[in-house]
Amino acid sequence: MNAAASATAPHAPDGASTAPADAPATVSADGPATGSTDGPATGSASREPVTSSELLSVVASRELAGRRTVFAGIGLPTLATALAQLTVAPEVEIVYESGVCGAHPSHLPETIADAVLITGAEAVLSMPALFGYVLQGGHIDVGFLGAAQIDKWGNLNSSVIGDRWDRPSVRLPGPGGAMEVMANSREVFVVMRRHTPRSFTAELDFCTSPGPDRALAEGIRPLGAGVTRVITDLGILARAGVGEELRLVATHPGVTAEQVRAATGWDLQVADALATIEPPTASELRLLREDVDPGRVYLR
Amino acid sequence: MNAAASATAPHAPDGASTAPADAPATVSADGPATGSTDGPATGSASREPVTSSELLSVVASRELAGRRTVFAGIGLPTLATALAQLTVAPEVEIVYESGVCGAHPSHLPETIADAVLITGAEAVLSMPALFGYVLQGGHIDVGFLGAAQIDKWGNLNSSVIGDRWDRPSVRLPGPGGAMEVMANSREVFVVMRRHTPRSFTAELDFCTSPGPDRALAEGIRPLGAGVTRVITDLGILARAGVGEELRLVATHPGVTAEQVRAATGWDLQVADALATIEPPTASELRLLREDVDPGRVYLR
Amino acid sequence: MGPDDPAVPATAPAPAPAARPVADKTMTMRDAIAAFVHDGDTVAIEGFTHLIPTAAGHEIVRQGRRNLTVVRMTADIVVDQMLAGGCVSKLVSSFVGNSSAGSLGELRRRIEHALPEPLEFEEYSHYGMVCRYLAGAQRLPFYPLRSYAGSDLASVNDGIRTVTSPYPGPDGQEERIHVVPPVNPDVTIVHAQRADRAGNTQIWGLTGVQAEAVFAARRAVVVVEEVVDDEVVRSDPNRTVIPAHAVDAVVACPRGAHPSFAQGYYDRDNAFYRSWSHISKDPERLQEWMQRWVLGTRDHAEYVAMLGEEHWAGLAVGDALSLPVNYGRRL
Amino acid sequence: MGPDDPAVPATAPAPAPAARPVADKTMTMRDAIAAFVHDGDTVAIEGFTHLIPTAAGHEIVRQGRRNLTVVRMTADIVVDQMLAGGCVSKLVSSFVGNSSAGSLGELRRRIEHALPEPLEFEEYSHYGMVCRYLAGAQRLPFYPLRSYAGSDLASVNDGIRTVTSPYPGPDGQEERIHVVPPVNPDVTIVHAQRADRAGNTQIWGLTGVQAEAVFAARRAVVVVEEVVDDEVVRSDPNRTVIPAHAVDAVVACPRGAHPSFAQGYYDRDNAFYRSWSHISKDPERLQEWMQRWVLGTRDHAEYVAMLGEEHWAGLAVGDALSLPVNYGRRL
Repeated sequence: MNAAASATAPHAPDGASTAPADAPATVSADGPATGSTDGPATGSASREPVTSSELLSVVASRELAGRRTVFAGIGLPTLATALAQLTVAPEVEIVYESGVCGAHPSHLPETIADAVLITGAEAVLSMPALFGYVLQGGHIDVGFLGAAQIDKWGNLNSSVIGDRWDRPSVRLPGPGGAMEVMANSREVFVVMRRHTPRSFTAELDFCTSPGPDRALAEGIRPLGAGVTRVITDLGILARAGVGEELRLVATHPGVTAEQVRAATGWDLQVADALATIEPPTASELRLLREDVDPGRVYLR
Repeated sequence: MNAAASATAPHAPDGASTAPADAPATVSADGPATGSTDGPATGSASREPVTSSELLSVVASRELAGRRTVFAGIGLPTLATALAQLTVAPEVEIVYESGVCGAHPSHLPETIADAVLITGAEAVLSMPALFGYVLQGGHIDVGFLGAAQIDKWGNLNSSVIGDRWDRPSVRLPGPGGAMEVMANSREVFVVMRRHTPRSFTAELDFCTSPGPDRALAEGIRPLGAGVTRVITDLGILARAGVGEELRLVATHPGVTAEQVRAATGWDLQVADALATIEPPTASELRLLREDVDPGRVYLR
Repeated sequence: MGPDDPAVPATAPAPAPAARPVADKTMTMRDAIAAFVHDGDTVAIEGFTHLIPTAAGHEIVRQGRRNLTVVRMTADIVVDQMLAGGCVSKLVSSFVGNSSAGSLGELRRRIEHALPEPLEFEEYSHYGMVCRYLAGAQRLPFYPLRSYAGSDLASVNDGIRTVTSPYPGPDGQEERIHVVPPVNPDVTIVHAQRADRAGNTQIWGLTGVQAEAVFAARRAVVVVEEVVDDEVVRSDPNRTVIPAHAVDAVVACPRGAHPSFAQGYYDRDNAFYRSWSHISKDPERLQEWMQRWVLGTRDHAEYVAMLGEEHWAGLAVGDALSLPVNYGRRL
Repeated sequence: MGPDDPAVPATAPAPAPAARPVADKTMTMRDAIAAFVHDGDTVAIEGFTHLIPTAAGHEIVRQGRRNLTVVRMTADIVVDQMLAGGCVSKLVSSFVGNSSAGSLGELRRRIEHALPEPLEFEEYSHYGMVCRYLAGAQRLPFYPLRSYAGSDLASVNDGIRTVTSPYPGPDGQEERIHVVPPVNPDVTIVHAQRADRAGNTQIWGLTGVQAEAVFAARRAVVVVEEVVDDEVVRSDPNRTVIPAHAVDAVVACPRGAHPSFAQGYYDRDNAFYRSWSHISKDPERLQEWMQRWVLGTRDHAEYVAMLGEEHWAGLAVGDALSLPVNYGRRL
């Protein structure tokens, strides 16, 4: 908890594992959810066309409304969280896997362990404290993860491509802390730059970071809801929690449901009220380009 | 390990739980073990009669020869260790239950948490590190303990006097960290100011801190040998480890084995080669009175 | 590295995003206790000899809380006072005594004679308590430790159990180890030297089990000698023992750890510790003391004033400053 | 407290006992690796992105150690170099990659193609590795954690098992939890900003799992940017992450963490990280690199010199000093 207003809500885990069932905050079906009154990007700072990185950052940032603690890596999740701090979630805090809480960097960080994240930070925790007390302790609202493959239950593969774990065709970096983020965050957002049937697959080559459905099949209930949002270059998939598949709930302007289904390796369900994602507003783009990443380190 | 010379000896636990079987270092049977060539106290600083506290401190200090890490409370164990640093064990280090390692206090500390132990110390550890990594991790050679009652196996009671734990006639402070010191130190020294049948008892009212024999009866083998030395106002009891009773191995000058047996609540075994404890030397007394505790805070 | 390696364009330094707004969690002691400590709650009060949150305990007495379960490794003077205040029906502890200075009169009457009423007591060893906080902080169902084998404590405390390791022991045989259950207090109260308004809490000297006790709790109140500017905390992030997101209230209460000490702020009042055994031995005298020093004071500032400046001068400490370390700045 | 309480004579301040002699554990890197790393040993090398003991890894390569089991959470460039040096037959890790900058060529060849020979690989998650060190440091037979349920990792790693809690779960039913076994390396090597000659080691910025890795080990080598006077360490005992009694050797090796960084000393060499994916992709180029920068240098000082002052100037950092805290002095 980092807001006085939340003083009456428990901050320790209490076994609840349901994700908010509300619709993504970024879609235009029910009008813009960002509270912004300006229209699509037209301002001077936003004359350049919107890049894919910008699009994904903006869409992800809107999904952080109401969240307080985010476990994120460097790159799009950091941009999204920084933008959310300036728009829909002023008090949201990033906790980095390296142990940094409340960073106030002088420069845009290049890694989760960048020296500029440490100097001027509010706290730096050891690994046992970070993983044990903060993450497993249940203090993270949203964990951001990426993966080489995702299936319809939100299970993730970041280990190997190929049939055999011990002799893969491609050895990927492996679990890192992703398994812990999945098991212990209230919910997980996945950002995938390219929505393809190879990455959105019916069957993972290897399940590195299982969602709660797989855990429950072993009789173990994790804290969180698993993946609740997948944000891609085509649209947004969502699920509320245990027992639900990822469904297509929104597409970017000009993208059809059939396009997304064709780019998905399983028989993707589509929400009845499929929405169109509101494009980045001029204000969002200005903040992203001028305040968050003016050097265009990650917006390339 | 805090000496370069010991670099080849493992410092992590390896399951060994035998205590040194050598005789106490303080007895005169085989000549003085302190290497001191001066005789009994006769110097100017040592004209006053030897007090019981001084006697116990000196005897305990000699037992620390060859030891490196001591887990000790304030009082006689601290005096004994400080004297040992000046005599038989120059590199011995006290680790305090409060988490202080390598203290360099400006004043004699009054508690294990005294502010003067912290200022200028080499390290201050959290409780999880102190109890988990240092103590349970197996880094302590000798733990000093006291108790209200001790039995012939070196089991200790510091909880209650009376038949019922939940309605005792006297409620004592309880286990504190004594149980952990007993289970995890290589060996334990007990200093008892008064050797009486009530405290040296055939049956404890309550076993707070069990020696390894009781643990083994439950099928669990602790790291250490349990109590290997009991130093009292009458003499020294010793045992080598699992399966052995405490035996009387030495008495203070003028004390007979029968006196000690009469002051002991069980049928105390007496070593064949019962020794007489060498009285404090002039050098030991001078160091104790002039360097270790000149304010006579604990030597009263 | 070196001219033969492919050059990668250096990323240009970029100004950081604007600082996010900081939540202000500062409250008065009265408001914090009113908001976060309720009748029947499980209240952890930690601080191992150092930084004992006495002033918070006194405010709990002033507000007349009842039926509390107090969790505290070293149940010492503040617990005896809360018992005397009638606040506590159950105690979970590993050491019940007035430090090394003597006895706790009220506690002993409650346990030895059930006077004025029985006290439910759950006893662990120090490390057992540490492990309960560790399990609570880490959301574990149990925590293993190498204590309790052969101890009578396990026979009077059903919370102490065993687990068989799924790995063979050093001798190739099955290995059993004792475990303790997690503790998740409704609220943990700790005292610290300083925090910022958001709750980033810095402690030096003995840090005990404070971080674990806070992380194990549903809510946490941090009482501090001083609330400092954000920049003070941020000049040394490794000094932050408890991060803001684990803290619900920050209470400025100078000298609030008396008679214990705050490293670098004031020394331990050893004379008071010694006197407590006498005060608490006689129930009437104890109640007079409570009336005068706790119920008779509006808040801790009054208690501090009543002790008098001369008394505080005797506990004053000089300076021994840490040498700075360089966190570095990107050029 | 107050005039109505029994006065207890204040104990007179007494000078402290003479300081005990301090063991000097400083050694050269060459001597430390020769003494503490042997063929076939299990060697933990920790440092999470920050303070990676690269220079120690290079010296292991120079001395031609063989059949090592390397334990390291983030198996990154230093591991790829030790693999290329032919030192490693088994790897225990939770992340095998060149940070976020790309791939480890040698590691991928070993795993994907068994070239030039197979690599035994034991894989855990980050927290699984942390817990293995925690179990090792605490001499526990296992450590429980809430990971692995439903993961395929458990099916390819027999070390990941489950235990049934002896307490009922939140739903009143039996609760199972995964556990990992302890790791007790023959030697742990870490890099730190500074230590005193006895081994009291101070780290700031990211402290990772260094303390646990050291306490879990049979022996420990601490490599530091500088060996400092005892007084520097003692001015701030809370900064000591590893106490002397857990350390066997102290090696002064400035810039020994390159290409990683030492907070306050030098910055991360991001360009080198990016270049490594290219260097290591081609086995011949990799061996040339090893020949030139590791086998072709006598020690780390030569490696540092070969990089050149201009290179180091690009990694220089400015000052951002911590504000001091007062530890207090008895008056």
